[in-house]
Amino acid sequence: MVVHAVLLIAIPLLSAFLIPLIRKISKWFTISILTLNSIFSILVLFEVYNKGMIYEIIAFSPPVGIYLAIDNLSALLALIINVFGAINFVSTLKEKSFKFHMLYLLAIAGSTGIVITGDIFNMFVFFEITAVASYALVASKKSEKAVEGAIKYMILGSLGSTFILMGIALIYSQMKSLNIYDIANRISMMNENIKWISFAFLLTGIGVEAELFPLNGWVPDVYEGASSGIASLLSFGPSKAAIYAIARLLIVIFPSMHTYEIALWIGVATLLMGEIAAFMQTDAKRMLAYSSIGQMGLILIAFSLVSQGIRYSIPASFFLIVSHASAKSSLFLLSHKNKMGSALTKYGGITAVLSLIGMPPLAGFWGKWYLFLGAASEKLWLVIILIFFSGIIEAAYFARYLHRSIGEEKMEASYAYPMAVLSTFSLAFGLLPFIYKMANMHLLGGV
Amino acid sequence: MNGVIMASYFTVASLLSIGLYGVMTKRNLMKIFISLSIMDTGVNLMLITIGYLPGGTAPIENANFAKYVDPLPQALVLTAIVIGVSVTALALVLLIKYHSKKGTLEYKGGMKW
Amino acid sequence: MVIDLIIKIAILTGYAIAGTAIGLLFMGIGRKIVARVHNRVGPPFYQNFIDVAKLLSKKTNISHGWIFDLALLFSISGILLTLLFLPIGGVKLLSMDGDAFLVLYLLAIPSLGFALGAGASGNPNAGIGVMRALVMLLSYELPFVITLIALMIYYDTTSIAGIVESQHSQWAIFIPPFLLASAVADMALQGMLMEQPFDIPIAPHEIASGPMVEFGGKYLGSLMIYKAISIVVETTFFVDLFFGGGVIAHGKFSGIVNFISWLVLIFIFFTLALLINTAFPRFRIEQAFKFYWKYETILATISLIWVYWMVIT
Amino acid sequence: MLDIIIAELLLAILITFFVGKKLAAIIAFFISLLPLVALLDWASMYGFKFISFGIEKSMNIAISGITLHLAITPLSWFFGIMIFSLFPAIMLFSYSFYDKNDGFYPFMLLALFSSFGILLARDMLTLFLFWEMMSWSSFILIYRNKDKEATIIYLVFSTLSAFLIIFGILLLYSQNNSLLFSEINLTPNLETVVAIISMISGFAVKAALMPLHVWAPVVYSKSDEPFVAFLAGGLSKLGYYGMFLFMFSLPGAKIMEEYFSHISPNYILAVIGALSAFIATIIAFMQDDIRKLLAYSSIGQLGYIAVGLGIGSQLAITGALFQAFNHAFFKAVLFLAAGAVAYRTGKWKISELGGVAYKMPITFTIALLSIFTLAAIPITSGFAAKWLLYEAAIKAKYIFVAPIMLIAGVGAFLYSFRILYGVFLGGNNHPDIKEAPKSMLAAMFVLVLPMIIFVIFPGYALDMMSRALSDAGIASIPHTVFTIKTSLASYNAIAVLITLIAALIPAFLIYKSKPHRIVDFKDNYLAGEIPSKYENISMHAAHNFYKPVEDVMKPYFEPGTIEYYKGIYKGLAILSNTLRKVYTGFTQDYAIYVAIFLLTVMGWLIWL
Amino acid sequence: MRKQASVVITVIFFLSLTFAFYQISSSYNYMENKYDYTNPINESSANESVPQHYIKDTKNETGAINVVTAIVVEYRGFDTLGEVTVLFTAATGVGFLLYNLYSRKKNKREANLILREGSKIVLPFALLTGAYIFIHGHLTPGGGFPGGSVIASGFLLMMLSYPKFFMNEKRLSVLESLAGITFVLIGLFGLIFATYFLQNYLNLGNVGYLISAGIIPLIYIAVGFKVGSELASVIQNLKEVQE
Repeated sequence: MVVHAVLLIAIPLLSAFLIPLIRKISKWFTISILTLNSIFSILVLFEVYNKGMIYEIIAFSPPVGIYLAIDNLSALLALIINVFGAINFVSTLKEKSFKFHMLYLLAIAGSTGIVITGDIFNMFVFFEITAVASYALVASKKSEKAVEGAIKYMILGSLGSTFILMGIALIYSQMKSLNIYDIANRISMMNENIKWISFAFLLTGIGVEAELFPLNGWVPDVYEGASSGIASLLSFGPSKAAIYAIARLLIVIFPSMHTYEIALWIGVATLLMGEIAAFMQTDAKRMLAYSSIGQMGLILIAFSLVSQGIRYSIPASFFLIVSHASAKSSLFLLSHKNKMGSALTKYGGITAVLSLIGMPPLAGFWGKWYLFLGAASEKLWLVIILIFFSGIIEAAYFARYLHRSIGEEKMEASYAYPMAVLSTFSLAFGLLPFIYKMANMHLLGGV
Repeated sequence: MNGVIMASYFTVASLLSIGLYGVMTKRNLMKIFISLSIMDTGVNLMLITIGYLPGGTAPIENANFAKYVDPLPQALVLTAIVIGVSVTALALVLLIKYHSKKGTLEYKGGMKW
Repeated sequence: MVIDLIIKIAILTGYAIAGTAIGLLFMGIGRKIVARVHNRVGPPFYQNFIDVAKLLSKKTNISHGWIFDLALLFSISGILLTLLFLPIGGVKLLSMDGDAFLVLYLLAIPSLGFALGAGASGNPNAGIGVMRALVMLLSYELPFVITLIALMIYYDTTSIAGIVESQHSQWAIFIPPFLLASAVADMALQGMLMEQPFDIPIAPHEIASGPMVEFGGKYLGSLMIYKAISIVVETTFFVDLFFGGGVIAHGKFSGIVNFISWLVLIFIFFTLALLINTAFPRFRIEQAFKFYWKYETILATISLIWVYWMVIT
Repeated sequence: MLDIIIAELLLAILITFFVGKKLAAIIAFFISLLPLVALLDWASMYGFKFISFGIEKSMNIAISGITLHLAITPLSWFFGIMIFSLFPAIMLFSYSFYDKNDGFYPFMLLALFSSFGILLARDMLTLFLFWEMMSWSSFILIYRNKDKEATIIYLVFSTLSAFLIIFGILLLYSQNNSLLFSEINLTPNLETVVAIISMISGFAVKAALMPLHVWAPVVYSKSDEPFVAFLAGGLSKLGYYGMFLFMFSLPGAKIMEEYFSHISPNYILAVIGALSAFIATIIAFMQDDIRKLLAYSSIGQLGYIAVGLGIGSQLAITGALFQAFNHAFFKAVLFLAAGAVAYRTGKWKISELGGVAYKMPITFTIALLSIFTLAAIPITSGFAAKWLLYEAAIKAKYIFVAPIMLIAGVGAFLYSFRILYGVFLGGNNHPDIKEAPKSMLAAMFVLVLPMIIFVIFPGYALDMMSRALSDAGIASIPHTVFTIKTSLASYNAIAVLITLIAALIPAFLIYKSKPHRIVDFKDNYLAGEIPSKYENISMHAAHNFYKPVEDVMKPYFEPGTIEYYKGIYKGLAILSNTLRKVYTGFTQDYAIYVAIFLLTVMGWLIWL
Repeated sequence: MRKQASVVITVIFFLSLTFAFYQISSSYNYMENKYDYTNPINESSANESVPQHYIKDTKNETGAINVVTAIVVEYRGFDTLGEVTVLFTAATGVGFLLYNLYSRKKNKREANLILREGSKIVLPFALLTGAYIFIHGHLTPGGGFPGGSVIASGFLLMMLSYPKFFMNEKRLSVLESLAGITFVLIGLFGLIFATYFLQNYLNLGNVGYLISAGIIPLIYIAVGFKVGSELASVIQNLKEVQE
């Protein structure tokens, strides 16, 4: 069977356009479309697993046209975004407005688009879809905090998207092309200074979405303000897509020692800042938000360790992304009431926390393990020690969090079940053997 | 280097700087969004400038002209403008919501740390 | 083979009986000496034999249950065991089968049993007494152990018999650091014998006779026997360590000579302890503890380092 | 066969997660026998044969692109026997201890499974993987008890331990490019030494060695006894197993001595061990909570093992293993006994307990035997172990280690008596309790058996240990069944035993010579006042028992180690509270950050 | 403090932008350069830059005269789909967020006569012009977006002049949806009838005539309707919350 990856985007867009016509059943329609999309994303993943990278041309072959380029990580992320999106949707079932469902679908479609597109301007467009949908979704909760968070998100996000566009313009001024692979192949022809300036603009712009320090001022407020389901969506959707976009930027377009180094230290700064700031948080969602920042830093560190070949870097980021997406989204769902009355939520929460801390055989362990191996092979002992330090802090506040969440009170089933299911993904990805082969494949045009 | 291009680049740099300055200093949320729009405009202008060719004309088949400007940036700008409009529309809605909750558009600090 | 064994058992039995007798005798003489220092007449020197016989023949004995009885069994058997593991007058007895550490730990058996019994009696005074006794044990052990280790390092053996043998040519006391060490150990001996100033665990004026408050009849009698043998054991331990077990002669009749010199030495140190006892007031338990862990330990450590320096150069 | 055992273990973990309490306990008990069966089967490689199923001695499992190498070695066999004997007994004990199945059995079995994995691991990743699995399964067991401090401190220290270990692994890996133990060549250079030290510290966390011990008293005193019995008896041994592996099986200790010519970290380890033994002992008898007392006692007793490893001579290592072996059993028994007492009385404070011995005589007897071993009363195997260590210290002329260690041994009497007096004797505060349930008694009895056996035959234990040491290239010390000989002295267990029995004869004669009358507990002499039978006065002096020593020693133990960790915590809190002020909440500031970030990245890259 | 810092940062930012533009201008290699495309997927343009390709081959490949339109709808049609979606998302978001803020107050000020009557006259022309613009997108400057905007501006005019002017929101959204669905379906038909998503499967027709350029006019009509209705609904939504 030929899998058309474009359906991953086309179907949710089509159904988002369709929803106003069928308002009454929009909930069930959305959930079935999400399920369908999840199945597609699984098919795409297997396609990538069996055949390697997928290129799917849209209308015209690049560089004059656009193509979708799906490597192992984007297949994984597409899977995560769609499958988690479907599961997480259960927690938002109480929302009656069909517009909410449209926005939800669009956010999913946009995030998927970011990761599977092979065109840098197209990526920008999908960034905007995701961002606009997220702004609206964040503000959808009827509270002052939500609006404030959304406004902050919007200001920084718009600034970021301006910078992205600026970077794209600078690249285009030199390369006369927008195709990522094409740019990557001819990057050496580029004027050095413009290359770095455009890299800086792109990194800054995408970094805002990817929650990098110090571009992440919006993160805690948004996660605190948004409702649990949306916070969960943000944690596995846009932010993961953005960090993957940075990986493409870093590894595919601008591979150089300097960019790796800069990414490494930004990653370390993000990690430390996030974890240290999370340490004294009293609000659960805010703490989780800071912890998310830290995890994003960890993922960025993993990407930046690529200079010795992808032997460790890509598997590390692969597992870290899975672990963080599944664990953090389930913890955000848990933060709805923060009570682990039933066994389901209790063990779900523990699994998530353990995966984040990096306990085997959960996905988080493999992520950290490869990360450490990569860092050790480059003899970055200082980085390793800093990661240890942040890991200990993480353990401290997560233990406190776990203790605080003890309670007899039970969460609604609409939160408890998705939460438990989401957290099991970190276990499943840690145990399934074929994942490793998946993790070890090459990035698009990457080293 | 063409004078038009130079002037255009100067405008771009000015617009971006003004916008950035506005975002960095203004407390009024409306003004911040206006600043962002200014920046957006700056980038759009920059795209156009990049595609500009001295003596070129609009890229529509025309027997009288042999020199066309780069069509791609124009297409990009079209997209960018629409995106800018959308974001602005949503921003206005958020500001309305903010105003209806707080009664002001001056941001005096809220959630922090 | 069998005859050897029988002879050995006979010797051991003899030593056990002799040890008991000597101990009781010493106690009697001790009481006399103390009385004389106090300018009293004092009881006859055989008074303790009479006491023991009287106590053991008492008709009604009050017990507080089977754990209480352990005190009797443990105190007598434990102290006898210890006695037999010490070389006496250069005769090695069983001490080749054990060493100084064993003796240190064996000394704890009777006291632990005793403490069990006292605890089982349910009398709070007994509990307090036991506590004090144990703290006292902890106190004097530290300096004592350090001097012991100094000896062990110097002679490169941990066996008491080995230490005694090594001192055939020269007693440890004549080596300068061990002079200091022996002074420390003698104060530790004072604590072991529970004489003043370290008699707070059993001081009758303080806590209604302390641990043995509930013991009567055969129990108290057995405790007296225990006390008697422990006097012999503890002074012998000291003499073995610093005076070569009193060994002065080698060759024919050396056994009897050495036995006598041993007897004289342990008597001297017992008397010394008694004299100190009469001359000093009583330490409170924490004072005793501080005394041992501060001054005594510092002195002992000096001697240990001195010895270590001598050994490595 | 081995894969079947592993599969059964995993299956049982799943099943016990869902079934009811009684069934879970029964399944857990039988499943926990499996590793023991495997170990007994493997015993044939030591020359003796109990059973023979022909279970493979090595096995490789491929998971997530990584091969886990498992194989049995003599050393892990020894540790395995020690640790896996505990599990069935603990499961037996918990049969009546718990009244519902709320996660104890599955995670206990998981801990069992991961301990099995740790012992069989032949490469560093496998070791670490199972190590972490054990960490978190025990974490969940602690978390069950809903104590805040224990939850946090255990997870933090587990993470610390994991990171120290993985740091060492990474250092070794970057040098050798292999994770297999058999392919690691240690060379005396800085990185190797740092790796070994880091790993030793990592394992020392689990081994509760000072100053990394602070989690132990908290966790031990806030968890269920059956689990703590495993924690103190088994988990801490695994920490020492790890140390042993990297110090002697891989010659880490030798490398360190080669690298540091003057004062080797090995010596420092010995000093730390001795200080740990000493300080923990002092702190132990100041405790009022019996679990805390036992926890500190554990720390102290485990310190001896560190001394043995630090001295590193054949004598010392044997002593260390012997001590580990003893400690596994007697500490497990003591915790179980404390659990049994608590099961009946519901109390932990020594000052509130008392007089239990008369109501629970079997528990008392079993506890008494273990306390004798704990206090190293001669003829018990506890004495043999400590004796070896003392001998080793004297022989190595460790003049600081030896006295500290010895006085810690004396200190053990003090807290041993504290337990005996405070819990079992003294006042009769619990007139209406019953003897512990039969399953508990059986569990404790099973665990006390090895102690009884090795009382008379320390030689057998030494046989086992010298075989365990054979692959580390350490010769066994000369011994027969009854006697142990060193170059300094010898110890003859049978002579002591026979003489003791002989000496008991006169004592028994005196005891039997006159009849005695057993009187009521309250019928005693209280400074002239005779309390009547029903007068309710406290007959218990266990409160502030060692007050004089406490008063003297307290100033020297202030502030405690935990205060320093709290200081670190406070420092971190201040850091956190300062650093997060970066997030001012003003988008203007955030925009400035964005601009600065942009310009910095730009400038940096153009500059380079 | 913040102000001074901002000034410094702005100046540095300005300078670095100037630097960047100087670099661009100094390495001015506009369109004359031949690029060696190494992309294995690339089939069409062997030795020319992308803009060159557009200018040379648009007519043959898409049948559109307006190269920008061809790029927007055909070459980079996926972008346009995204763009439409962004607008759609924003419109949805506006409707969604303002849902419970509506306050339909009656006493709104009437506009003056000139505006009222003028807008009545202008509206049909606006609609017509808009339709013209998007229908002729492939031939003349303009296209779906400008056309849609013009239509929306006509409605804006009506709203300004008649406070009670009210468009049926449901119908608007149906229109919006249908237009969007058309766009995606045209793309999907490309997948079915041709090989790729959004690929042209219709006859290119007579280049330069209205009925030509395959799917381009269709898409642009859809886009025009969509943009027009979306902007109108956004404006209406925003209007309705005014206090």
